[in-house]
Amino acid sequence: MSLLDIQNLDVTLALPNGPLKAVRDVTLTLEPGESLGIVGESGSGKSMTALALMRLLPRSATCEAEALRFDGQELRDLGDPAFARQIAGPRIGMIFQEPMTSLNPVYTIGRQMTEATVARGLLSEAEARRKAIDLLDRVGIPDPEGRMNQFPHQMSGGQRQRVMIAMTLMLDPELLIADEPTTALDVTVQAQILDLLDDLRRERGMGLILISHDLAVVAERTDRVAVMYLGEMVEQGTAQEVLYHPQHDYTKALLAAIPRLDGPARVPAQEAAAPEVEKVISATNLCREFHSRKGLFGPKKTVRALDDVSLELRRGETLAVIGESGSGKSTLARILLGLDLPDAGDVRMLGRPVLDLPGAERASLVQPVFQDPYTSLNPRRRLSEIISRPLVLRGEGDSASRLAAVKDAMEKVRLPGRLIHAYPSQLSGGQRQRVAIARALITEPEALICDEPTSALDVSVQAQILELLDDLRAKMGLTCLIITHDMAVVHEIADRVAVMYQGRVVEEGSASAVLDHPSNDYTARLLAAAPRFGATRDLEVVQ
Amino acid sequence: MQQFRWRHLGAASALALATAISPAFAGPSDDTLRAAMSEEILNLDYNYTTKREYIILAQLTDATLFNIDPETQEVLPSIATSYEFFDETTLDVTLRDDVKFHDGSKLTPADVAYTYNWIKDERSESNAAGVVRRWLDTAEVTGENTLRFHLASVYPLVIRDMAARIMIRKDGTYDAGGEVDRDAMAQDLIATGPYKVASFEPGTELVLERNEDYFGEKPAIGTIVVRNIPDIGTQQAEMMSGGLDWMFKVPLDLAQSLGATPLATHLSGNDLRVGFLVLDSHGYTDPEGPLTNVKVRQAINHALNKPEMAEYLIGGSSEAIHTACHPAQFGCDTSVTDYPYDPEKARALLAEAGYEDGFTLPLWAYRDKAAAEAIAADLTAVGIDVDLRYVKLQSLNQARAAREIPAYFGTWGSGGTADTAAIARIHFDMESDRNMSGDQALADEILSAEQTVDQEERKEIYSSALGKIADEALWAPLFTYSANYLVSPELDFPLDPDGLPRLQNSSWK
Amino acid sequence: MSTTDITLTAVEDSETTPLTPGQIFRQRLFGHTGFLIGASIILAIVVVAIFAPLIAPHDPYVQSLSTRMLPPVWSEGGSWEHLLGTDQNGRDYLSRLIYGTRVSITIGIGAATVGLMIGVTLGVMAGYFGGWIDHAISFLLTAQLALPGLLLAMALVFIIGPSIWVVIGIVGVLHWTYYLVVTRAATQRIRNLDFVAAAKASGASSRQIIWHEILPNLASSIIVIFTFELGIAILAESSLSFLGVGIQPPIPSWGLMIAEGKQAMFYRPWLVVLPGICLFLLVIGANLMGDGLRDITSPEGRNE
Amino acid sequence: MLRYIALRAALALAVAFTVSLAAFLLLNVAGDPAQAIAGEDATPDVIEAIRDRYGLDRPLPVRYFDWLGGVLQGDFGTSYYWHKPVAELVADRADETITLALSALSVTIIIALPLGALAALNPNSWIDRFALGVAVSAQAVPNFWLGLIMIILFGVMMPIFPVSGDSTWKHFVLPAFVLGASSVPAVMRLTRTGLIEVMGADYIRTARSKGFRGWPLLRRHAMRNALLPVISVLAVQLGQKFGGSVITESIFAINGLGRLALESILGMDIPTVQMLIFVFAIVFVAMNLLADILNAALDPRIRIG
Repeated sequence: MSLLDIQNLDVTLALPNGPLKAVRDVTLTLEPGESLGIVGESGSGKSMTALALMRLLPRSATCEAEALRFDGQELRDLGDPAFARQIAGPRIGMIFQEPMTSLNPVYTIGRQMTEATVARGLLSEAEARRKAIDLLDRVGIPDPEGRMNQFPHQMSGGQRQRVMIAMTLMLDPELLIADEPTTALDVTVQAQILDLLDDLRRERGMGLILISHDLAVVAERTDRVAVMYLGEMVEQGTAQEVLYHPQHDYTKALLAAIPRLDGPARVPAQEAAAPEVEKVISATNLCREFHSRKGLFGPKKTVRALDDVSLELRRGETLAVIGESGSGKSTLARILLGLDLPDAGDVRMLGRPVLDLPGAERASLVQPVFQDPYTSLNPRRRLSEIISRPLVLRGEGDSASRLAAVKDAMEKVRLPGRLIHAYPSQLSGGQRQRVAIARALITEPEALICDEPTSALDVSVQAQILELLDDLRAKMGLTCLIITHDMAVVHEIADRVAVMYQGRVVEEGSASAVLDHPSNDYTARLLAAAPRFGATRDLEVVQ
Repeated sequence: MQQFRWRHLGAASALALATAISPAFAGPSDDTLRAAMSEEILNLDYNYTTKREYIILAQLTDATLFNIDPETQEVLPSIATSYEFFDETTLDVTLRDDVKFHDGSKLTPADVAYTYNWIKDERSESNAAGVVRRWLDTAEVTGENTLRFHLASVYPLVIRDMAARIMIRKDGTYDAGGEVDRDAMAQDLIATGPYKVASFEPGTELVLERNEDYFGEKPAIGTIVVRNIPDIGTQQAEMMSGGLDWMFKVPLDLAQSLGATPLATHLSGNDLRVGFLVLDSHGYTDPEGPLTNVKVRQAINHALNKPEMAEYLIGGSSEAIHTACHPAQFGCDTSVTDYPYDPEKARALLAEAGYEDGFTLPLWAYRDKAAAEAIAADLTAVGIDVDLRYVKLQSLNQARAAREIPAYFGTWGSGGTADTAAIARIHFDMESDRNMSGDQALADEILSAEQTVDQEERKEIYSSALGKIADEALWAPLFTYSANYLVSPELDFPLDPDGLPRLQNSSWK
Repeated sequence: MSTTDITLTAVEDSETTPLTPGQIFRQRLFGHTGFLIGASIILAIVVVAIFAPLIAPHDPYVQSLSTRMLPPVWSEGGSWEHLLGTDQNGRDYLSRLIYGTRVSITIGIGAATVGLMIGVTLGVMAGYFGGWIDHAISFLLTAQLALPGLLLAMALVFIIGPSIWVVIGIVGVLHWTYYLVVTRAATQRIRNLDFVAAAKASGASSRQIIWHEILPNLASSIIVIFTFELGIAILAESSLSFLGVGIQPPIPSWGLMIAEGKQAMFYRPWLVVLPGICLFLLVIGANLMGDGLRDITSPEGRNE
Repeated sequence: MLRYIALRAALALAVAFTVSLAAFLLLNVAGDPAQAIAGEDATPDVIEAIRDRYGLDRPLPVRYFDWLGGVLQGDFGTSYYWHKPVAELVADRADETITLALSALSVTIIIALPLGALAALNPNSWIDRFALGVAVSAQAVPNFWLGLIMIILFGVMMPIFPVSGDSTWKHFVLPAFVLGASSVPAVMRLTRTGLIEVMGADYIRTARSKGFRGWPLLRRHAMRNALLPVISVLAVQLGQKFGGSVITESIFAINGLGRLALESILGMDIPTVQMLIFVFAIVFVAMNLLADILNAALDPRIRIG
């Protein structure tokens, strides 16, 4: 008898402008101890399915199903209090995407871990505390005893996710649902959490549902994979079947869109980087420190964001800067753009120090493209105003010439003309990022500095944007500096790469050299965490 | 939890709603008269205060050398039995021998001499200093219960001042041991009057008890409690719920309405206070201004419907006046020119003066808002566009001192003295900023009326001076005030013609 | 990189483009009952204020002392001549109430605008530049809250003289703190967003950024505060007039009318109750509008 | 911690001195103190007597620095009316204002917190509409008008409560209600939005996934987070209420700091006004500091950082 048996599940959301069927006729089964991956882009209804099972849907949502059986018991017969007492927690556990906000900020870890078991009278206070410490140790939290009376904000994202897992295991559930558990974490931490989940599943013979938007990551770690698109279950099968001979066109397109290390290599722009090639931007011995106060009354704390960083961006090349959160790559980008001043060292654009460049002139040399499409465009302005703003600031041309320039830029970034008077709130994430690029190009800058331009986008949309950047670079001879945390993206588009770790450049060189035989072990760990489709799951780290 | 501790403290007090209490009944049952005053009572020593409330309290706590009969204006004996002018500038006074202070000590001529000499002394800074310095040289004890006053100049109102202004204190009260303490009697007053201070909480409540060994006729009521209640609305509520027996300075409408109910009786006695407009005839604010033209001033007088204002806005015994003094004051000659209410004549006069389409007149006022608005409306009706500036008293006085005011609605109570000198001098003396006519001859004439003791001569001087004021229309006299009181039905409170409330004469019905 | 034949962009270009923010705003505006009630009350009062001379049965300034303090028509002694009776100077009470709308509305709008000018400028300056400017402005904020409004009002009325403009100025100067606090926080949030960094990168000066990028995004929250301040300013004027340092007679102001009626409130309660109800209606209208606007402009909206 | 408090204390003093200087200038401009003290029927010589008794004829800077010198030695001068040290005057009247402030605050809490919580827990229900109705109408009622109506209703028609004075606790019921009611809307709205926000937070979803529902969920997880913003607003409002409400205290004849402020301003009692402003500034800043400390006590993110 299957652990979980969902037949024809429908979830409809009552939105202001009419009802929306988020989940359409989904059928799903899971055997005890089996792990199932559910993959889909945002809006595909993958999370809704899990929330429907756990009765955590928002107030305005309604859900019907022919069958919702768990371990043979029909869940729909249970009233809400009965479901809360018997199922939610002891039988089915769930962990969520945002570790930063999933723990109650005002209570200690210890209290949040033990309260469920003690409230249900399963364990006494002391027993619960001992169990919590064991579980924390099992999930890899150093000094679990000390952590018990710490608060969530004193731990990193990865540690908090581990605490979430330990907390759910306190009630020994038979099924664990993980809703995009690692999306918000760094690549290296991501791998560790997924491995931990897999080990715990085998150890406890627990069912596991792993929901993610990243097909590659899921396929490597689950027995079966289901692909969802616009609320429907378009494909279901073993990981091997789905990865190597997908049936549904959407799955094929999805697979093609994922950047991967073993994909076709990039044709380098020009092999021989002649020494006298012009340096568009050169930065030497940059240092930058930030001072922050720990708490209202705590002592001052200084963080060294950049520690003696030197870097050059040569005309026509695409330089990738890779590093995890806290490596200082964004601070570097802001300094190169002239938005922030370094404590030490200097930045030169085409040989001239950035300090003496007036704003308007600097704008024609370098332009930014930012990560989050939702905050990079002024919500109160129309597209035409946004894209033409740099020209207005430079006082160049009149309204007619500017309109023409806007239309031209929109074509370059493949945006439909009719959107010229639209507002950002009417565009999708991908379209907004294209507007940001159009804005950057309108002044024909020498170089573009893109701070993680695609990491906030869905995989399919990311592929289009990377392809667009590559075309523009080829057609306009554009020089690009792209900041990313994904080695596969580096492989696909970069000529040269610089690896940053804790404010220092630990490795620099041509993309092919660094990717094939990394000299620094941090780079190696980054490479290992990036997905490779060719190999099977038991891939060793190339040393 | 810790931070909610102070919440429980407050909750207890707010939650107990149920118990109904019966209001503490004043009145005959406990022989206590509860009076309300909106002004805060802060200092019991009338030598160092001026406000009307303090005059009323001084009637209860203090006795003076003489008393003036409010009906006949005749001098009556009080602490002093008799007086005699040895010559024009020497006055001999004989005292009673049985007057005791509230602390039981016997009053001696030395106390009286000390009090007068102290007030005259530079160091006193007493509010009564101005009055005493005008006529006193020195006071000396001449016998076991007689003393002699050496006067610096001839002054007709010496006895009147002694009766109304100077309160007798024990010898050495203010400068015992050489160290000056002007507030010696502010809180625990020791005086000779019919009531003595039982307890005093400044700004809240004053309790007076009958002085059993008072030399004069003992008052009927045993205890008087004076409560400070600033808000007239709240005073009404207390009166209606029986918490009060006596209210004064009551607005007319309120007095009439509450008086009509069985809860209180409305009494209205006359008051020496008069209301008037002072016009800048000299042209301090604008040398060629309209007010310098007598016709304009006369037009203003004609424009004002004084009888209606007196009857409807002030009510009680208030009546329209045309003299720069209160008709009940000695020397106030009511035969001077009058400008009866005649808007047509007012417009004609304005036209003659060349102001057919009128002019703007900033008019300042600090009390009786209804009357001020009525004046403004009457003037507007004849074409004078009034910019009414209704401000606090001190702001008006400051602006007047800075000569910024062309016309203001003023009132004067003459401190209860029924003599034209008490109003004429201050308003027409050359140094006073209330004098907007700047007429030196008029000032000298008025001053001369205070330098002779011959009442007939004083009368003639005042008639000619007041005649000139009326002819020149330096003022626009308006009306006399009426004092409105609200008393509890059980209280019998006699009213005197000089408008001064004498609580000591009240009794239960 | 091989591009598959299925162009995924098809998902992107769906024909039905969603509504513009303006359309959404209007749609939710007319759907919000609270806002509609409030707006209709305010509209009615503004109409009364504008057409006061036509509506009012008598000239509010004409006095007749002989017919003063008449009760309203429904209680004995009242006459149809003066529907709501007459005041202390015999002026028609209903006309004064009607003309009172003019005072309250002008003061409400005027003071709220003055407050807006001061509060928003300081708020944006403090939020955008931070540093010592922020400290100086928060010092000013604390000092303003500590200074009793009554004192300022009394002094200004005396120095400049009592006109409606002075009262508007006083009430405005006393009520800019709410604007400051909200705009400062919003500016600090917007200042760190990427589109401001992009504008800076394209050479925009601070002034241009504030004017072009930040202020438009503050517009909705400023409108919400303005409607609330409208109510607060009207109450403030009535309190000042109640204490005698606000509107000067003979101009009819509801606060002043309550103060004048206070003395005879036990026998002629309508002198206090009627202006109170007018004040209450006007301010509740402004508050309902403010609440409605806030629900509509706040991202999650009220019904989610 | 101490550094932070020292900074706040310095701010309080700086504000107190600036505002007292402003008040000194405003008062002297708005009228002549000697005239105010002398009263209506004072003859010029009486006014002169008062003027030199209090040294009011000296130039403004001299008078201010003379006062300032006194303050530095802790002597705030004597009141022109009460003839006793101002510090003593303020101290006597402080207890009435504190009692009024605390009971007004408890009225606000008793009405606003439950109403706000109920409105948040069942949005768009009749309770929610009712709560909004109360907030909107309470905000629209002029303070002084409510006071008068209370006097008419409870003072005279149904004499349950005394109408004026401040001797027994019963005297504080009506004024506390009037003063408390005026701050109900702000606190209720804050509680409501605070609780709605918290109920939508991720950690509440986590708690629900562990089987917590209804009251235990509210008590164990939502309550403390939702109360954080409310606590600081209440502390600031208490600060304002300690300043005494000018109107409520004069209508109900409560001998508090509010009424003292009104009378000393109208009566030009300059030393009292300056002392009051000093007290208001310091109390106000102290209440803000208390709000910060309470927040730190309740929220580890602020305390430990």
